[in-house]
Formats: sequence, C-alpha cells, structure tokens
Amino acid sequence: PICPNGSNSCQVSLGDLFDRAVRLSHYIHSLSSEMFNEFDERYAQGRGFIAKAINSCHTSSLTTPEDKEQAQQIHHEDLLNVVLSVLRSWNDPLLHLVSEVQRIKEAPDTILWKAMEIEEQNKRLLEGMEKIVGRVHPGDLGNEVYSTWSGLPSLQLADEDSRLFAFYNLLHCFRRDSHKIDNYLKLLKCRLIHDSNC
Amino acid sequence: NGQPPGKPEMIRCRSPEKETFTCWWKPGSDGGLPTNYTLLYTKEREESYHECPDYVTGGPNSCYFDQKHTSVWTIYNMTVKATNALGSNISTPYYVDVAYIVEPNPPVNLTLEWVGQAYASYLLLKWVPPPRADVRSGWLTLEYELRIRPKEEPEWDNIFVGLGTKYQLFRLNPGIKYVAQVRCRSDRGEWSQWSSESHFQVPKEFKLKD
Amino acid sequence: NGQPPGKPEMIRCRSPEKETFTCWWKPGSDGGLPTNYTLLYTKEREESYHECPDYVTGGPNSCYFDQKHTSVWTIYNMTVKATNALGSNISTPYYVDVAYIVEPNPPVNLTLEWVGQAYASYLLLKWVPPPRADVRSGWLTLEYELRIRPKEEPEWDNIFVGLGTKYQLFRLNPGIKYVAQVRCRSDRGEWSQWSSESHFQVPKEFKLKD
Repeated sequence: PICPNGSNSCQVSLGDLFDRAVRLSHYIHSLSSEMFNEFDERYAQGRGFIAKAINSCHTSSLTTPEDKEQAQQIHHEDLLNVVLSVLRSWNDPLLHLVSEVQRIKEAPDTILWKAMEIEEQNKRLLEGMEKIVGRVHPGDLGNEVYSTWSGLPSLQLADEDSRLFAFYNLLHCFRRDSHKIDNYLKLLKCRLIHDSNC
Repeated sequence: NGQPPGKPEMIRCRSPEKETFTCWWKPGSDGGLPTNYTLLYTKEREESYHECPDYVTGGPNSCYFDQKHTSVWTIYNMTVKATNALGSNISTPYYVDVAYIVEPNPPVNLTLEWVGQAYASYLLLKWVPPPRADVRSGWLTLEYELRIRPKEEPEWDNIFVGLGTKYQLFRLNPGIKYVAQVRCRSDRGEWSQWSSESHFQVPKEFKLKD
Repeated sequence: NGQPPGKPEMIRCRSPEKETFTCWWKPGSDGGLPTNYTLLYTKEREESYHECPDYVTGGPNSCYFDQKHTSVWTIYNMTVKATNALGSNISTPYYVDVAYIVEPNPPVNLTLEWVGQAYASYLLLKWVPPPRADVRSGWLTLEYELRIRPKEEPEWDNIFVGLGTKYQLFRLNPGIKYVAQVRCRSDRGEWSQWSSESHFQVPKEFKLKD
C-alpha cells in the first residue's frame, strides 16, 4: 500500500518521477523518429532538404551540451533547466504542428496521430519535469528561459516545396531535441538516483 | 425516522493504460433515506480540493478521471462523502499512484500454429497487445504470461514469457487437444484478465525426437 | 598519359559509442596516376572548414574523429577530394549527425548456466555490455536481443529482451545441445553484430514436468 503513514510523507519518490520521465522521453523520441522517417520517405526524397536544415532549429540559440564530456561536467540543476527550456520551447510549435499537418495533401493518419500523441505527451513530460525540478531544488521553478518559435507562416506557405521544407525542418529539429531531452534525462537519472552507476 | 448514512469506503482504482483511471467505492448503509455521494480529492502538496469530474462513465458508485484529470506525477488523496437528510459520513483517506494501479485489458488474437521441424516440432503461440495500449516504445511496457493445459485436465501450466509476443512450446503430447490463454501486466501493476481461450489439436503422427 | 581521378563517394559513417565516429569513402578511378584523398568538413553553427583529423585509425579510405572532434546533435557536412597530377574530383556533400549513426560493438561474456529448481528448471543467460560503451553514466542506453536454436536446427528463435542483461529460458528439451548469441542497439540506432556463439548441453535426467 502506498502512504502507509498517512499524507505527511505521501509523495511519488524522486526515483519513480525520473523513471516515468525517462520512460516518457524515450517514448516521445521514438515517436518523433518514426514521424520524421515517415515524412522524409514520403515527402522529402531527393529534395535536398537536409542541406537547408543546417542551423535552422529555433532552439539552437539555447546552449546545450553537445558531447559526453560537456554533459557530464554541467551541474545537474543547470542540465535540468536545459531540459525544461527545450521542452517549453516546443509547446507552441507542437500545438500548431497538429493543426497544420491536417492540411498536408494526403497526410497519412499515422503522421497525424503521432503529431497529436507527441503534443499530448510533451505536455505531460513538461508537467513531470516541473515536478522534478520543484523536488530537486525547491522554490525554483527553473528559469523561464525558452526559445520562441515564429515558424507558423512558413507551415502555411502557398509554394508546396517551401511548405514541405518547413515541415521537414520542424520534424528534424524535434527529433533532435527529443533525443537530447531523452539522453539528458537518462544521464540525470543515473547521476541523481543511481550515483552514476546505472 | 431514518438514520444518518453509514461510512462509505473506497475499494479500488484501476487504470487500463496509465492515461485515464476509474475509482470505485462501497456505500455504507443509507440510513433508510435518499443518500448522495460526493468524491473529493487533493493532489500531493496541494491545498485545494477538487470534486470528481465524472460520476457516470465508470458506472454506479464510481469516479472516472479522463486524460485531462490524470497525472502520473502525483499521488491522489481521495475521500467519498455520503450525505442524507440526517447527516453525512466520510470515508477514510484513500491514496492512489496511477502508475501502480495499471491493469491492462487482456491481449487479443491469440493464435496457435504447429511448426513441424525434423528435429523438434513445436507449437508457436502468438498474440497482440490489448488495443489502446500505447505499448510500442515503452510508455507502457507490458509483460506476458501464458497458461496451457490438455483439454481434459483441470490443472493449468503457467509460463512467464516476459516482453515478447510469441512463444515456442516444445514437448507437447501427440494427438492431445490443448487449451491456451494469455494475459499481460504493466511492469508495476496488476495482471489483466486472461484472454479468451484458444484451442489446438497436436498432430498424431509427428515423430517425437528422443 | 593518365586521367584526372574519378569522383569519390562517401559511403558510410558509424559511431560505436556516441563519443567518436569513423567515416569511409569509396575512391573513384585513380586515372592511372598516384592519387591522394582529402576529407574536408564543416560543422553546424561553424563557418570554417576543417580537414580530417586522422586518416589512419579507421583503416584505408577512412577518417576517424576522436572525442575532441566529435559533437552530437550537430550536422557534419563532409566531402572528399581526389587529386592526382592531372586534376581533382570532389564527392557530393554527405551529411551526418552522430546521434543517428550509433552501431555498438557486440555484447561480451555471454554465459549460459543451468538452474535446476524443483518446480521449473531453466537456462540463465547473462552477458555484459560492449567494453567501450558508457552505459554506467547513462550516456548510452542499450537494448538487447537474444537468439537461440538447437545445434542441429537451422532456424534461430529471436527473443527481444529490452534493457536487461540476463534472461531466463524455460522449456528446453532435455539432452539437447543449444547455441546462443546476443546483440545490442542504442535507442533507435543500428543493431550491433551478433556476439560470438555460446553453447550449452541441457542435462538429460532433469525431471520433466508432464
């Protein structure tokens, strides 16, 4: 039974919070990879989109660890805030992605379902991260730093090639950022819960 | 005449897929008077009380929490209050962590196929996760357990399978009719009900390798 | 006489542990003259061109990027240029992000141990992640898959294990010799090669539950 001695100590343990967050971030990254691959195969073959997608993520202004050494040197509070910032930066674009995907010609239901599922689960993960940050350093809900997104007009362009590139770029960037979030959370979980001995 | 209502009691909560959940209570005596029930809950570290969002979907004496009202990040502390003209009575607090009340629906499409190999023929059992379970990549990781018995015998033989959705069963007796079922659980929750039964007759003449 | 070199082509990049990576190219024709190759790359968020830091470690026609030269979640745009006395030829640009080219080395030390219990004996398979993969800190998370078959049978039975590094296998035929291998992958990356084979003979006389 949970909470054997009543409500004063009754909360989800930090270990369980991280367990659920990592499971969710893994799931979200899997979905985003599938969605990107599906879109890439169906709409991007031979269009050279990858070359144009360089330096084009709205979150590239956020400083994030780019290799193992950086990720292990950063203080865990800062890494938690990085995760929060990246997650918050995707609330707005994911919301618009769901509505705009429906306007893509013959967009398969699987891409639409994934976009809706990702938007839902990303909100859920953000709720969990705010809970974790509140638990790890109480009183500080993490700096409200995040990157604003101004890509909606490009998702609605009349020219199909430009519009498809805008979708490609958004999915490419989200696949990357969801992979970062998943990786950072697994590092944090091992560091904070398993004393770096996973 | 009549009495104040007896003390109701929260009895069970269940989530099929860690995204929604339902709780049930057992009413106390209604004191011979029309009695109504109110379920109130707070979430961890929150002062404010919320009322049950949906008394209908889960059937009588129940409260259904849809996705919007379901959080895996917090513990729910809930009580149910019975009220009639002569007074009211409140259940003892009941704590719920959604991750620990997951009881999936049973797996479906259990198929049994005989694979005759020169060396070791076997029965290949295959099944599919329950619908609506977002299991593909781990948000809800399901483990499976099989049970099988000769049709004429009462005793089941249970086989824990783990994550896979297929199983090879060697050493079955030729000519015998077998019955099989499968169930699943989320790694922290309750076992689902058993799936419906599947039947299979092992061929008579296959050569049993010594 | 002789010709300018043919056009080389980048063919593959691979990282075994998301900390270093190697890329390979396929030379075009050398035009009958001594031809040398130069790999140049730019990294996302950087303007300047860099040359391959190490043409040796990865073997012929390769470039090895050690930890200092490896960034994850960053697109590398690389080309290789073939040059001989009569001219040069450049490959089409090749884009790679280390996050998506992880193909670990196989797991090691696959051991098979028979655990004889009163009720249900089983074969316990255990293994260890590939040596240079940093699973301990959480930088790399590996999933595993087993395959096993009776030594005489051609067909393998694949079992997806998930994150664990051991597995219990019930229901094996007494007296039969089995062969097993294990492999791993990181998140969404490529499966490693299969580990070397491990063999095991199931005891003859263990009591088979009928």
